[in-house]
Amino acid sequence: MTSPIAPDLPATGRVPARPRAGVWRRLVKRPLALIGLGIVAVVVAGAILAPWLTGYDPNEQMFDGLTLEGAPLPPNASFWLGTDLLGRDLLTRILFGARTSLIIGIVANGVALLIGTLVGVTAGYFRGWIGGALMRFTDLMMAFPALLLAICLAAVLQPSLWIVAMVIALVNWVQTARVIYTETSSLAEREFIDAERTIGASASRILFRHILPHLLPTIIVWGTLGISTTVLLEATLSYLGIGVQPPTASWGNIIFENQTYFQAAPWLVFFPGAAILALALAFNLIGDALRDILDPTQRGRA
Amino acid sequence: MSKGAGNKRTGVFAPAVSVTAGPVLEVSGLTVSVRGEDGEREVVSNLSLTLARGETLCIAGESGSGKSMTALAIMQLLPQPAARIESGTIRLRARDQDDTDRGHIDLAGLDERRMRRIRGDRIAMIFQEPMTSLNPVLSIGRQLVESIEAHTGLSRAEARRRAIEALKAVRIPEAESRLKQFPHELSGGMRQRVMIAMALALKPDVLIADEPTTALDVTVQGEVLELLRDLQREHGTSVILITHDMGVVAEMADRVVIMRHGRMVEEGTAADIFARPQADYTRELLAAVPRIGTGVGRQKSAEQKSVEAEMPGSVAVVNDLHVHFDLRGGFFGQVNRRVHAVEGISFSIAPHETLALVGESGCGKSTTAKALAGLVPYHGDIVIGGRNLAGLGRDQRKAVRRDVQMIFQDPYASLDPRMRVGDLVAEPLLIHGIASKEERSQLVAGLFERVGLSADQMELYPHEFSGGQRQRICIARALALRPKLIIADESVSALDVSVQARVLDLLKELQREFGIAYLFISHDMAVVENISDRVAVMYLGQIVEMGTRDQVFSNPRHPYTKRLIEAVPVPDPAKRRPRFARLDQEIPSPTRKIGEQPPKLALKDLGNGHLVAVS
Amino acid sequence: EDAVDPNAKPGGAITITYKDDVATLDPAIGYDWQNWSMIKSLFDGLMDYEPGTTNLRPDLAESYEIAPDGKTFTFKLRQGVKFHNGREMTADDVKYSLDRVTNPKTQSPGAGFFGSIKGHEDVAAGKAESLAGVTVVDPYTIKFELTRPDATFLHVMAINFSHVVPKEEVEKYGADFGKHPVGTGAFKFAEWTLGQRVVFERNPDYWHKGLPYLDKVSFEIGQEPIVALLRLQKGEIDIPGDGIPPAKFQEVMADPEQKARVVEGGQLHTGYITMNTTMAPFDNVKVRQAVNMAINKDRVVQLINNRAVPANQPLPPSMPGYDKEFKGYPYDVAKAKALLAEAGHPDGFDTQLFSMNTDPNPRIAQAIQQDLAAIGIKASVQSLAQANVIAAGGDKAGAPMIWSGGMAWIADFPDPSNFYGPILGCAGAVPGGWNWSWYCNKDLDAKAAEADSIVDPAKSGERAKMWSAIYRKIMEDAPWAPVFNEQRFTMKSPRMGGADNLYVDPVHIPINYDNVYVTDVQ
Amino acid sequence: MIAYLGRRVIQSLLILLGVSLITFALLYLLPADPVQQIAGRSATPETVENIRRQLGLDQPFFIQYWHYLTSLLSGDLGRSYIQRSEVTELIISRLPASLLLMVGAILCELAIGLTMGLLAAVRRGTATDQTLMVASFVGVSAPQFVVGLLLLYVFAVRLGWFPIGGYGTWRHLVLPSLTMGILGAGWYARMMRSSMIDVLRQDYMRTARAKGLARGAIIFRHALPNAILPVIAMIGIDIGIFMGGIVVVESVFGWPGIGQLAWQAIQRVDIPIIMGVTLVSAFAIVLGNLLADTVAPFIDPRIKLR
Ligand SMILES: Nc1ncnc2c1ncn2[C@@H]1O[C@H](COP(=O)(O)OP(=O)(O)OP(=O)(O)O)[C@@H](O)[C@H]1O
Ligand SMILES: Nc1ncnc2c1ncn2[C@@H]1O[C@H](COP(=O)(O)OP(=O)(O)OP(=O)(O)O)[C@@H](O)[C@H]1O
Ligand SMILES: [Mg+2]
Ligand SMILES: [Mg+2]
Repeated sequence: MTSPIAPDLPATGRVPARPRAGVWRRLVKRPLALIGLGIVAVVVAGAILAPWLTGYDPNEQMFDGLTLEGAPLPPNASFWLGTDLLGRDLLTRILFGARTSLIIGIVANGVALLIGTLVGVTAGYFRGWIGGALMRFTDLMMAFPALLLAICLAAVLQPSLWIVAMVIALVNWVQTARVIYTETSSLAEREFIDAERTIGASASRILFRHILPHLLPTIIVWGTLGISTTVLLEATLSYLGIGVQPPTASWGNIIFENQTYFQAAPWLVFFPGAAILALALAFNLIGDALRDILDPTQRGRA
Repeated sequence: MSKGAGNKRTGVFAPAVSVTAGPVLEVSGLTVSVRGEDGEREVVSNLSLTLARGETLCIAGESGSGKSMTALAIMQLLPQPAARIESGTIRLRARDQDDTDRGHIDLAGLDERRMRRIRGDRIAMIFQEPMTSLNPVLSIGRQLVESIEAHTGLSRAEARRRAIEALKAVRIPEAESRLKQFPHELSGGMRQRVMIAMALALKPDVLIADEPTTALDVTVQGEVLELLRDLQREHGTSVILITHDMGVVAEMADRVVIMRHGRMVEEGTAADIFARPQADYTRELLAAVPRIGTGVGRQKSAEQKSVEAEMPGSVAVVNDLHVHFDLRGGFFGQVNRRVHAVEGISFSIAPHETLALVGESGCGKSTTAKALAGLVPYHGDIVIGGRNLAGLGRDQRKAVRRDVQMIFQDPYASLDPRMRVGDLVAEPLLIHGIASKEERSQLVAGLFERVGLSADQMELYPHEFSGGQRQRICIARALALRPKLIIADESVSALDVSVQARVLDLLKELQREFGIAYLFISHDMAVVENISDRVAVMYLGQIVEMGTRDQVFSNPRHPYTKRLIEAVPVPDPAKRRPRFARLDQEIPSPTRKIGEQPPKLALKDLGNGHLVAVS
Repeated sequence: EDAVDPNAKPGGAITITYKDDVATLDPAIGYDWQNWSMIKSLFDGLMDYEPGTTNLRPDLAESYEIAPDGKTFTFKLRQGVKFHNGREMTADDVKYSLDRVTNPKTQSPGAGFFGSIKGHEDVAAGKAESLAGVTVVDPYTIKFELTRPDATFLHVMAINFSHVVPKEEVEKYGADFGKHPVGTGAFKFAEWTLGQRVVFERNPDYWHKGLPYLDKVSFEIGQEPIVALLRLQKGEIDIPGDGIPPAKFQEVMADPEQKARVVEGGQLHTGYITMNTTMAPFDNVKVRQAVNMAINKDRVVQLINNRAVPANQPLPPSMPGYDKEFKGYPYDVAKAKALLAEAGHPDGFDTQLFSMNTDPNPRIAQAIQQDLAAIGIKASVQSLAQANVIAAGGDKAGAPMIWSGGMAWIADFPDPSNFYGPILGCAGAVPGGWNWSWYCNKDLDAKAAEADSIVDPAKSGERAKMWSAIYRKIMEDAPWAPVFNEQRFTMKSPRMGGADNLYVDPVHIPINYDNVYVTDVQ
Repeated sequence: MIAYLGRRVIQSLLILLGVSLITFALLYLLPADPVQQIAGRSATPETVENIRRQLGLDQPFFIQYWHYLTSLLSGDLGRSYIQRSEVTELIISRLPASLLLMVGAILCELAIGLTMGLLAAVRRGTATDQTLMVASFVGVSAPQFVVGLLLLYVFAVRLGWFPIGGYGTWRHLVLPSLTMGILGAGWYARMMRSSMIDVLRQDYMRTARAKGLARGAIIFRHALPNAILPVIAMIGIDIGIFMGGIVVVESVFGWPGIGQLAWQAIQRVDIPIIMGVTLVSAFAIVLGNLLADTVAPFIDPRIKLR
């Protein structure tokens, strides 16, 4: 071949025609990852199909859902997971609550992770004033009481799911940014980054193609742990009035509303808690498997 | 090393100088396989070898032939989870106290706890990658002392003394204060010497040295080899020496094993192998060995000269280059000392020219290279293709950078471990927008073939290659852009001689075809003689002698140059030297207090551009 | 004077817990659930109530006289009453205390109660330092002149804000007097570890011989109600000041031993929904009436474990003026729908229901929400922190509906007027005010003033009737939907003694410290 | 080092200034009116206006902020609207308890989290690893209120090993620290496992094994210091996270810390207290980060203070 600029020095070689096994194909070969994917699928399906899965309305306060003294019912034949303090079916509420909690745990948490990673990577790689300014801004955000911001927003804005998602994204990126920053600044010192510079790689290429993949384990850890914390944080924010408002259910607010009753009516805390745990664990299983798959030195591990 | 240091050892091991019958180590039928993306692959097949007490066995052979894997298998340190021993036994002769009645221990089946007692104490190993083998957060003193403490009952102070001795033995300057330093504060060669000191400190029965001197300059290499011999003489240590350098093989080996494709192709005494090689591969290998003094003179063809005439001026001009590193110390961490890594050097490289930069470890060769590649801040002028690097904008600098490519000293550290090597080699093309996707992969496949790798390996990751193979990947990457200047920092030192010869030929060929200039950094004087047009000898950050190859090699004028040339081992067992010359003066250090300037050497022209420092 | 309980043994100490901090013990400032009755034990006013009842009686005053025009009150002070610092209390102290509480610099939330005293306006405006209408006749006589007849004046003389403080101590501690209170009360202040504990000691010089029984009362602060109950069950404390937490109520009532220690009583409390009468569609009385008929009050009461009784009028049953005959609006969904249709909203409308965010208020709001939905009103619940709800209510365009739970605290004093002025009268219908229905009926304001001018105690029955009529009229206009009157459930440790009504004292909440005792002292 | 610290201190002061300005502005914009809270239900409009004037809340924003800032510089945090006492005094009386809890919680979570992470990394892929993973997620997902009450119920009410809430001796400290620590421990365990796995496959770990060192020495001397670096950075961050959790834990255990103070102040728009607590916690966070950054080079000599 004779491209004028191309180095036509080496005889063009025979290119091996071997397809790369896709990440997805390797993922589904792992039993643990499969379990994780299964749980996520069940939760998503439950959220989407919620109206058809149980015979109840999530917000209907049923007369037979409470004892005469006003106590909720434990799990029984007609209410599989029991009822809540207003006599509503807990299973139905958990299914509908999945919609809110998935948006928070995945979208809001994801956006926070994204912002945190971008800020951390940029600040860690560009030393000069950009990095300094970004990190000082991060420090400011970290030192600033997020709850206060939430309360003020609550008072100013119309409460809605998307606002609480935005607030969570807004306050949760900070920690990620700092951790990613620390790691990026040590990665930036590695020799292979020098090597990339000498071939003229642009900063964005170095950041996204060479530094980011090395941050994956950290991102996975923060991302999966973030699911639980954001889902619970949503409840706090909703309590302060900036999130979903009653009677809309979310896993976090089911727990939050009922946590003082955990002795009198443990099912009200246990089931939504288990749902959060399962979701976070599922993502962790997937994340762990991904981490192994994307880490070439771990190939060969079953 | 002080004599009799071994007697102080409180362990039960009393050095028996007489060679008792029977091998110390016996490997039979060893097969090692690694699991890759597509199934298992044997990298060592049915290998058998024996090692007698006090013997030096050299393993040489093609890069990637499984030499390191064999060594790691003996240590039970194969990379996890990919590699495993498929079959075979590795038998180490037992000492009295070992709880076995058969007189030997099979390492292949040993549990980790008992293996631990053997590692370091009975079998020590020096690893191939010096940059990454030391723990970055522990001082080298700590790392030395702990291994001594782990296997002897010595007190901390005693162990420390022993550690200092070991450092002195590998000729680390200011050994005592070095104990407090951390690995990243040492040059590549120094780190390698620390590794050697660590292995030697315990005087093991068997020492496995995987390319122990690759990163060292010839003078230090000589000392290290001498040290190995001392150890052998005094303690009857058996040594497995893995090396590409046939000169080292000739100097050291009692017996030689030649490997290729995971199999042993030939075994014999050193004299036999060199004199009467049986296998074709061995013959090929020996033929490829560069020999000093026999380097074919490179007559410049008329054609080349005309190209030069067409392109007047130099590819790169370096004028009064200084690179300093500030060291912080004291309680408040203020700058109190400064490493004068490069102290005012000037040279120029013309198109079609190869300038070799030689000098001992730590003299500033890599630093010079990095300054040229724009990776460290410097003072002075660097002019590339007529443009001074200082005062260039970003885009211009990117354009200039395309013309200068660098092959790093440590191939592993300079490859992104998470990228496939095919993508890594294609990356420069991609960045500079050369060729379409399919064309690119064809080009890369072609590059792979040119450096002696198969196109199939494009799909693998850096860690799946042997040291030499990685080096070739780096070379392929640097060639991809067809730059005007390639800086090659110890680029062929990790290659076996046959591949080395092929790569050197390739480099020369490219130079002929495209007029690429090289800044070739090496301490292998034979290779330097083979490839270079001009040679610059560096010492403590300054150039002490510079001239054409012939001027420097046939008429070395500076004492340091002379010593370098003398120290080169000759690849002929018959010409083996009884002892390497020891340096008697302290090894100088480029580190000085703030404000203290190193003396500036003036260069005198002896005629025809042969410059020599006069002090 | 109260009789001394023959069964009571003096001595002993009790512990009471609270969740929230005790802010200040300055009687001119303290206005919290926690410090209200603590102040009552440290300080005294001219008037007080018989323990466990709402019956007024003189306290620091020995007797009083009301001029026939109802505008002059003369109090004769008890002699020999001493402040905790040993000095005798005189009429000068009473005057000083009232001058102080009305002075804007004091920033007293209670200054408004004294609006009927002559000269109040000048003091409030900062033009005078002293109330012109308060005169010290002699050290044991004090005379009040009012600008209008005020039937509530004797009650005002019983609330904390008019309690007597010694000038020298106030000046000594300045703004920190609230942390070093000195009064004439049954207990004297002993110790305050900020955020942890407040301790009172028996005042040996208390003018009422034989009282108090207890040597020491400790208040532990910052205790979660659930944990407080656990501690009570373990016998570590005597009274959980915040009551039995809803989460534990059933558990307690299911256990006969614990149930026996629960004292139930009424309290001066009404839970109601306000509807903003200036905001469409609640500016239409039919809509407001429809809301009144739509609420299933029994269900709401069931939700809070039957700890309340359904309400049909603003006044709680134990308040004078409560109209037993009045039936209010029945729970009638069909009729409510019809009313809505008449008002032009056959398909209902969208609105917002504000509520405070502490349990059980969001739950109650949701129950109301469901009831409203049944007649087509789609109310979105805004469950917010107290401060935000109060702010929304005080803004004319802020909140269409508010559920009052958690914020409309018990009456300041047991008089029907107390439920009118700030929360239903025109005076409260101002920005930042507490009349969240923005209901302003000038007629009723006049009627209220008329009722309050009936000062003669003999005519109190007549006055109560007048108030009943006022509240009846209010219910016709239906700015509120009264939902329930909360019952009080106080729980005590087994060793606590004293009449049950001391534990549900309508004025001393949670208990009357001065008159209870412990049974396990030797 | 001195220059570095000096620069960082100045930066920290600027951060604190920024925090104070933003907080003050947010509180100013807050539609809840503190005066309405102070004045109470029976206040007349004149009373409300009087109080507003007394507190200087009728002034324009920047004047108010300027007054706040100038008195702040003389160490005066103002006087609480609701509690009516010096904010400085209130905070000082509660700060020791919060600091103690923080120290206890950090110790707990480090002890639990690092052990779990270390064990999981070393036993990677085994049942131990899986169990620890689930445990760490339970710790992170469990609401602190429930965890606290559960611990209280089991260890204080049932077993009687610890007091039922309160403050004073070390026995009072155990359960609250544990409650806070369990959440953090989950994070630390995951972080630790992740970075430990990374470190375990470095070349220098092979060197350490080749020297025949004992397993303990390999893990604790060679792997741990390398793996702990990201964890150190985490401790700085943690202080911020604490400020969120401290409210719940302090209230469950009746712990007289600034969390409870802050919560009550927020409920009632007690601006001077909110400002004071915000500044104190911002100061703690800034200090924590500074400390983490300063300590890092002592653990990893490659890191230079910048
Ligand atoms: N972790 C790994 N996973 C998969 N393959 C590997 C791995 N490490 C090495 N290999 C392969 O094993 C083979 C033998 O490698 P080894 O390191 O023993 O070569 P060597 O003889 O030491 O070569 P050199 O002289 O270049 O160091 C090579 O083909 C290499 O590609
Ligand atoms: N980042 C750094 N900080 C401090 N000193 C450094 C740094 N990099 C290199 N040095 C010092 O600079 C000197 C020159 O190092 P350089 O790496 O250039 O040596 P070299 O000639 O390439 O040696 P070798 O053959 O061993 O690779 C050495 O003394 C080294 O310790
Ligand atoms: Mg090798
Ligand atoms: Mg070098």
